[in-house]
Amino acid sequence: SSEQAGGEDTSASEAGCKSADVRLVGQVRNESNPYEASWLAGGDAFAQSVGLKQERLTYDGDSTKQQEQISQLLAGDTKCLVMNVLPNGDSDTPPIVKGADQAGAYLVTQWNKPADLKPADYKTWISHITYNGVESGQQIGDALATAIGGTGGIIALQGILDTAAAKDRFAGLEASLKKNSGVKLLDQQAANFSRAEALTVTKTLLTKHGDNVKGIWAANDDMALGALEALQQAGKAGKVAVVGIDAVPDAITAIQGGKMTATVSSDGTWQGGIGLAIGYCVATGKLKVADIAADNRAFFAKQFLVTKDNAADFAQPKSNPADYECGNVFNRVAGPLT
Amino acid sequence: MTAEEVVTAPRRQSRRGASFRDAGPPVALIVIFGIFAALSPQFRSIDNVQNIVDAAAVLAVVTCGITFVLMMGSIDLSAAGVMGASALTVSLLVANNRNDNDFGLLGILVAVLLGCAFGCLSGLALVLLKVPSFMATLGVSAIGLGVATLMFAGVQPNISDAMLESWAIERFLGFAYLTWIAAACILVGWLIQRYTRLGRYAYAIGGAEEVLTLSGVRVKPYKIAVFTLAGAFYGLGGVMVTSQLGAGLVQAGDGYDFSAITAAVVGGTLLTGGRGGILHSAVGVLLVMVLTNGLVQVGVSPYWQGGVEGLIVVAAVAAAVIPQRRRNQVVK
Amino acid sequence: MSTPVAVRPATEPATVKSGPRPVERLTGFMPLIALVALVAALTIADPDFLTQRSLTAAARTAAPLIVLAAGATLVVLCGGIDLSIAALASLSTVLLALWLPDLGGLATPVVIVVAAAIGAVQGTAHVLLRIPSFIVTLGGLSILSAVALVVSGAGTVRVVDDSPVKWLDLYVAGYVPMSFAVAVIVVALIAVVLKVTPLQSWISATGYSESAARLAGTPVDLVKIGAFCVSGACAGLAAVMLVSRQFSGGPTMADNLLLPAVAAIVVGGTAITGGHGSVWRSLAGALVVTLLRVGLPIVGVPSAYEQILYGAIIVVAVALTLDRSRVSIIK
Amino acid sequence: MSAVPALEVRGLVKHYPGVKALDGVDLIVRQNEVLGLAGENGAGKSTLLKALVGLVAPDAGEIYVRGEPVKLRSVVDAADHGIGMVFQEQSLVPNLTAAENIVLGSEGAAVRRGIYRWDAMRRLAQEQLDKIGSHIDPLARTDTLTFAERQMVEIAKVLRIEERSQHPPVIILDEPTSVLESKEIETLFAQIRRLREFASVVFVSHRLDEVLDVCDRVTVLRSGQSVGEVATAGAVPRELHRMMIGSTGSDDHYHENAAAPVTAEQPRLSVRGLSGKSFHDIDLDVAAGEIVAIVGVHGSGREDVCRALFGAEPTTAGEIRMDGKKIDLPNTRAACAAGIGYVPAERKIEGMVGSMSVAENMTLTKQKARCTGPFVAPKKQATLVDSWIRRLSIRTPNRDTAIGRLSGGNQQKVVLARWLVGGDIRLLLLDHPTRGLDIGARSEVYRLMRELAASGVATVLLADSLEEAIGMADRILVMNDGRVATEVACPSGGKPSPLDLVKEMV
Ligand SMILES: Nc1ncnc2c1ncn2[C@@H]1O[C@H](COP(=O)(O)OP(=O)(O)OP(=O)(O)O)[C@@H](O)[C@H]1O
Ligand SMILES: Nc1ncnc2c1ncn2[C@@H]1O[C@H](COP(=O)(O)OP(=O)(O)OP(=O)(O)O)[C@@H](O)[C@H]1O
Ligand SMILES: [Mg+2]
Ligand SMILES: [Mg+2]
Repeated sequence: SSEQAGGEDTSASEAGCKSADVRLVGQVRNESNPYEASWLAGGDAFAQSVGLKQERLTYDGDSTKQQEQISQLLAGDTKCLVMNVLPNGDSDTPPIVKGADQAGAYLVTQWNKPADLKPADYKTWISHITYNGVESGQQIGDALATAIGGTGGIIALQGILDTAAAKDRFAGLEASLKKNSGVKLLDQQAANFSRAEALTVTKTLLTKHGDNVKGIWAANDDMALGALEALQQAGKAGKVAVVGIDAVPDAITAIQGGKMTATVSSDGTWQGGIGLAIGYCVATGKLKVADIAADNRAFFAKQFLVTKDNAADFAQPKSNPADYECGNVFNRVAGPLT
Repeated sequence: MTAEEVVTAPRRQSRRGASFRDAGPPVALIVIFGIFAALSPQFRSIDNVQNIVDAAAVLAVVTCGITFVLMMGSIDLSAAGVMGASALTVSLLVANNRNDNDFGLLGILVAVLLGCAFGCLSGLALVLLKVPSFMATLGVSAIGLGVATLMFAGVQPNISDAMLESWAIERFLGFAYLTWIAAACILVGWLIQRYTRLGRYAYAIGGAEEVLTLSGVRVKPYKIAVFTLAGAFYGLGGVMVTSQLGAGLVQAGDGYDFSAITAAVVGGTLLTGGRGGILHSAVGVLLVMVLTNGLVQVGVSPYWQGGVEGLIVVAAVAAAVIPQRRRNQVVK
Repeated sequence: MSTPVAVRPATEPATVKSGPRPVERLTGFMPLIALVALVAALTIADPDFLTQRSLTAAARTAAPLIVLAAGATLVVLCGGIDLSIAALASLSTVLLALWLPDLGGLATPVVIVVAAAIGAVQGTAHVLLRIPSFIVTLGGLSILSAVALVVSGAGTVRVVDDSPVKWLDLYVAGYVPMSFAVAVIVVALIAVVLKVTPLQSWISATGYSESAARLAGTPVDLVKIGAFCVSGACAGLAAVMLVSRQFSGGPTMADNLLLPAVAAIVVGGTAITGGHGSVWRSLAGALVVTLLRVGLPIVGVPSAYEQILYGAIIVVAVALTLDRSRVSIIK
Repeated sequence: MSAVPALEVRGLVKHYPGVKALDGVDLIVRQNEVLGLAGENGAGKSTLLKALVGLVAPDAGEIYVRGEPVKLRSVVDAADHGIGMVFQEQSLVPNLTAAENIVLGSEGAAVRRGIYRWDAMRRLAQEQLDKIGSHIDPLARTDTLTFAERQMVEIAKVLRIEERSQHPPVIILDEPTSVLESKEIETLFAQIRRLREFASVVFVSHRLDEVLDVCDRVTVLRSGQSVGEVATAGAVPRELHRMMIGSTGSDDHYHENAAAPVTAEQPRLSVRGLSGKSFHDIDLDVAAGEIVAIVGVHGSGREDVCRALFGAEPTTAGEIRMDGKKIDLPNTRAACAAGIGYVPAERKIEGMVGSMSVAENMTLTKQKARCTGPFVAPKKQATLVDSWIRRLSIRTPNRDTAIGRLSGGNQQKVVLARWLVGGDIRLLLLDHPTRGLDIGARSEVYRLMRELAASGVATVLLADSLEEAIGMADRILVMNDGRVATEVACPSGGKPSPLDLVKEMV
């Protein structure tokens, strides 16, 4: 037996592909939630701006299906392949990276990766983009503390327990709790980033802790919106502060309407476009991987705390073509991944 | 013959109505409720009991539907897809932020009918293509999710229909309207099961399908009708979830398929068909909800909750079957 | 003691000839035909699909699913169902990832044995407590998931040195992925063992008519426990394949393979009610399901339509492959 | 009697894979007569009758109802023409009430627009049950009824045809008596005679005396063809028998000449104080080579005793010894290992695995007989199975045919053969082993039992009828309400009369 049948010689030629030869692939979990839908829309917008089409792949939040799609994709023509991938979990990143590296496909990953896996060690894994979950968890934690006047009980709705995003954000909350010693974490439950689960869990926690609950910290906006419904059904709408993360349109509306306190923007439209843009620039030779600053190979993107004051600015997600010019692709770097 | 009478007389009493072998699940419910009540004062508060019952509403409706299918000895995994499609449909037809529709009740009706249509599709696949229901409904679920995704088209539809929103919020005698809707569904389900040919035939199909054919009953239309009926319940379930969440979610029905089957089986409905029924399932739903709620109330770590729940479900079913154990009994 | 019984010879000797009829043969090949038809359809949709690299990738992709489905097929043949396979595989990936650093190459067999033992425990619970396998394994699913979550610390366990499982990523004869080869060997092994021993009879009898089997002295309980045990072992092996592919173990890594595995069994034409079917059928079924999972999006079907197509095709595939002559009532 | 026959069949043909079940049958059922149908197992009786109620589509031939040619596509079709049938295998829905089963398929006033009217239903059902003088509670769930009670429900059900068709009905009874006791059989016959006033009846039974008793005329089928017709007035079973199989059976139906005297000094099976749920304090000895019959009315618990001896029913007290050695029977495996064999009464559910082949069913228990080491040896199996197919003259296309496709009698032979192929059987528990068997097959089973006894096998027999018990047994145990009431010696030459036994039974 011999190793690696499929692979041809894959020393990634940084020589430029023709723009028309570039194949753009965006892969997210599904098309049935607003965040990922906006991601794919952003990807489409970018592809259109360079006269191409984005191939959309979705894997239903199913890790194995994601791997299966990637390996099938890499078994095809990979010469000018650019992938902007949202790995389902940390553990899904290494095989994707290794596969792309072997096949010489240009890869940008977002959100999830194990800490010790670094783009800098690979030739065609150009960049990893994420938001600082600890920071966002802390920011909304602080905003929540302020909203309830610095003292009182809160409950926390966690995301899918085995994801880095859920863990980081919760770590941020814990940091915030340390700072705001008046705030007490009454309870924390997993609601798996799901609106429906958040609804039931919140209702239960509300009966458990009654009027002691002054605030609800949710690890994403979907759960925050579920919590809002629960409050409404419990007749407590407006009496309990709610914060989330992601800045999905409904959450912005809720903030504008005063129902929600704060969220943190993670710009799905931009993410969908920028991953492809970076890959496209490298594939067409306008950018050289070697030239990319080490800090830009794995970075936190800028995020903003959204409150009632600035919510209007985030109401309409817009993609700005200027962001995608090869000189500007790293404009939103907030700092290297730590 | 006197001997025969002597022997058979004592058995007569248990022939009609519920026998004591059906008592397992209610007893388990009471025991588990008692344990949680003893462990946690919040658990036994009126508020929490209301909360448990309210939280059970959607599951109860979905379980009503699935019970009829299980009674026939078939299985139905289409709830997730059908509910997703119906949730999107209703949220796009009542007043919402995506379009100018405002059909109110009519929209709800259409969503329920869509559920019927999907159910009918499962039934047709089973009856005409002879695809086992496990697969037919799994396929229909995928189709439902696909249809829902198409309708979703990237933007979350939020409802602003006053009536639909009020279902989840307004209360009557302490329970949300949704809970009363669920109660009505259980009542209707029970009436169907007991007083209609459809319900009795569903039960009979689970007992001995081939015999019905021998007796000149055409089984196929009833099978399709049962799946259609189940689809209607799922459709309504999707509407109820939409009311609760204030938005039409493709994932509205996530997990309801297996929870509903669990609830039905825990309540004493056999997966092989021919036994159990709506009231059994209602008990099963309460049991499952008491468990989920109770585990949160007594503060079991979120990491362990699923596991503890699984363990208790198995233990409850095991305890419930003890009185009916026989040496040569078939358990599948 | 021996009992010579000399009954009067029959006036007309029984006609004795054997062998299945052509129609029966054809139904046996239906899963294969469905597979070929699917490949053809995908190739028509996207001619690039029919390349050696692409097929190799598909085979490699299908391997864990084949193994999972093959094991669970035995349980289905006995008339039960095993819903815990995917959760057990997830737990096994975590255990393997945790044990690899200490045990090295020994970790693989140890994990498979542990998984087999867990399967056997579930089988025993099913048999002794007399609860439907659906419920036992549904409970098992939640319990195993919880254990996996706790053991892994609710996170991915990276495998830094994956050399002990690296062999699964090699290629036999240059083209056949090792994991696929292993999967086929497992299927062949199960099939042959069943065929040449009384096990086949025992399993079918248990699946078709448990009470008759029991009254014929068939070791029904042992057969069932054995089936669950093999199912568990297969879940363990599938986990090894997943770890070799993912370089890590995760508490939910294989969870989504449950329904595809059951789908593979049914698409293969095995009767979900038990009694009739084979692991070979599940092999073909697993390939069909894999092609549907990866093929549809790769040839460019949009997500929403992909789901609709998946649903429709899988129903049609089952309609084609199911051998109805053996199953009188379809539930 | 009008000239037009109620029902006429001409040249009906039906092929099944490997068999020609019907090979041009002709049959005439006149109005207001009871027609008997006789024939060996597998002669095609059930197939013919199923064709008459639209369950089997014939390949050729015509059916005329009151002179009109008809195509019967379904049971409903047949019912509309006034033809109804009680099936050989019980066909009630176990989890429905008796009342529902009785009206199933023709609910009439009991269901209006799909809505049940339980009162009307109970009344309808009660009417039917009253007709046959049964005291079954119409709202009892069918699975709580005994086998015989269920048979009565079936008959009550078929009598619904009376209400349903405006023409004089044709009622077909396929072996209705095989599971009934004599008193119930009498009730049934009274019904049949009542029916004759306004209907025609087709009656199938393997008990030729019954056939001659109740029928006006008998048509004999052989290998799917009608081979003759006998007016019952003055006919004797012997004659009928001759027509069925082409030769007169021997006088010695129970092969009493072959009965070997029991000589063993130590009992093969010795049971002391065995108690279980429905039987108490049973003492039972069976010597090697001895046949002991247990008789009793329904619910006497004899069946459960048998199952307990096979480890299929829990016991609460008592001990069981085989050849003097105490044995434990926690499950059926242990019983098989101890050389005990059991032929259950409900063949279809418990006796055989319907879709498995004859060969597999035959070797299911004694796997060793077809294996070399742990492996199945196909050659060995083929030789073994074929030899037994020949020895018991089992009618089957080949050994790989699914057993479900054989006629009842042949199925029973395969089930019996299962215990013999190992050659190590020491005790056979036979629960109604001849239920549904034709007279020839029965005789063969009796001969087989004798030969097994002669070779030292101990047998416990729950006989189909008292005559059978008396004919076959060396000793008879009478059970009553779960206890052994008495024991009657039954040696060759000194047989007790059925009446003596009946006295003890009630
Ligand atoms: N569904 C079937 N498929 C194949 N062969 C069948 C089927 N039904 C009956 N046969 C065959 O047709 C023949 C006639 O069977 P049938 O049941 O009519 O006999 P019978 O006279 O009723 O016998 P018995 O007295 O044992 O009930 C038998 O050889 C049987 O094996
Ligand atoms: N005293 C009793 N109390 C309750 N149930 C009983 C009693 N005696 C018997 N039974 C039940 O009645 C059923 C019939 O008993 P069983 O079949 O052993 O009688 P049998 O004499 O074999 O009747 P048959 O002549 O019909 O074969 C069994 O299921 C048994 O459990
Ligand atoms: Mg017959
Ligand atoms: Mg009996």
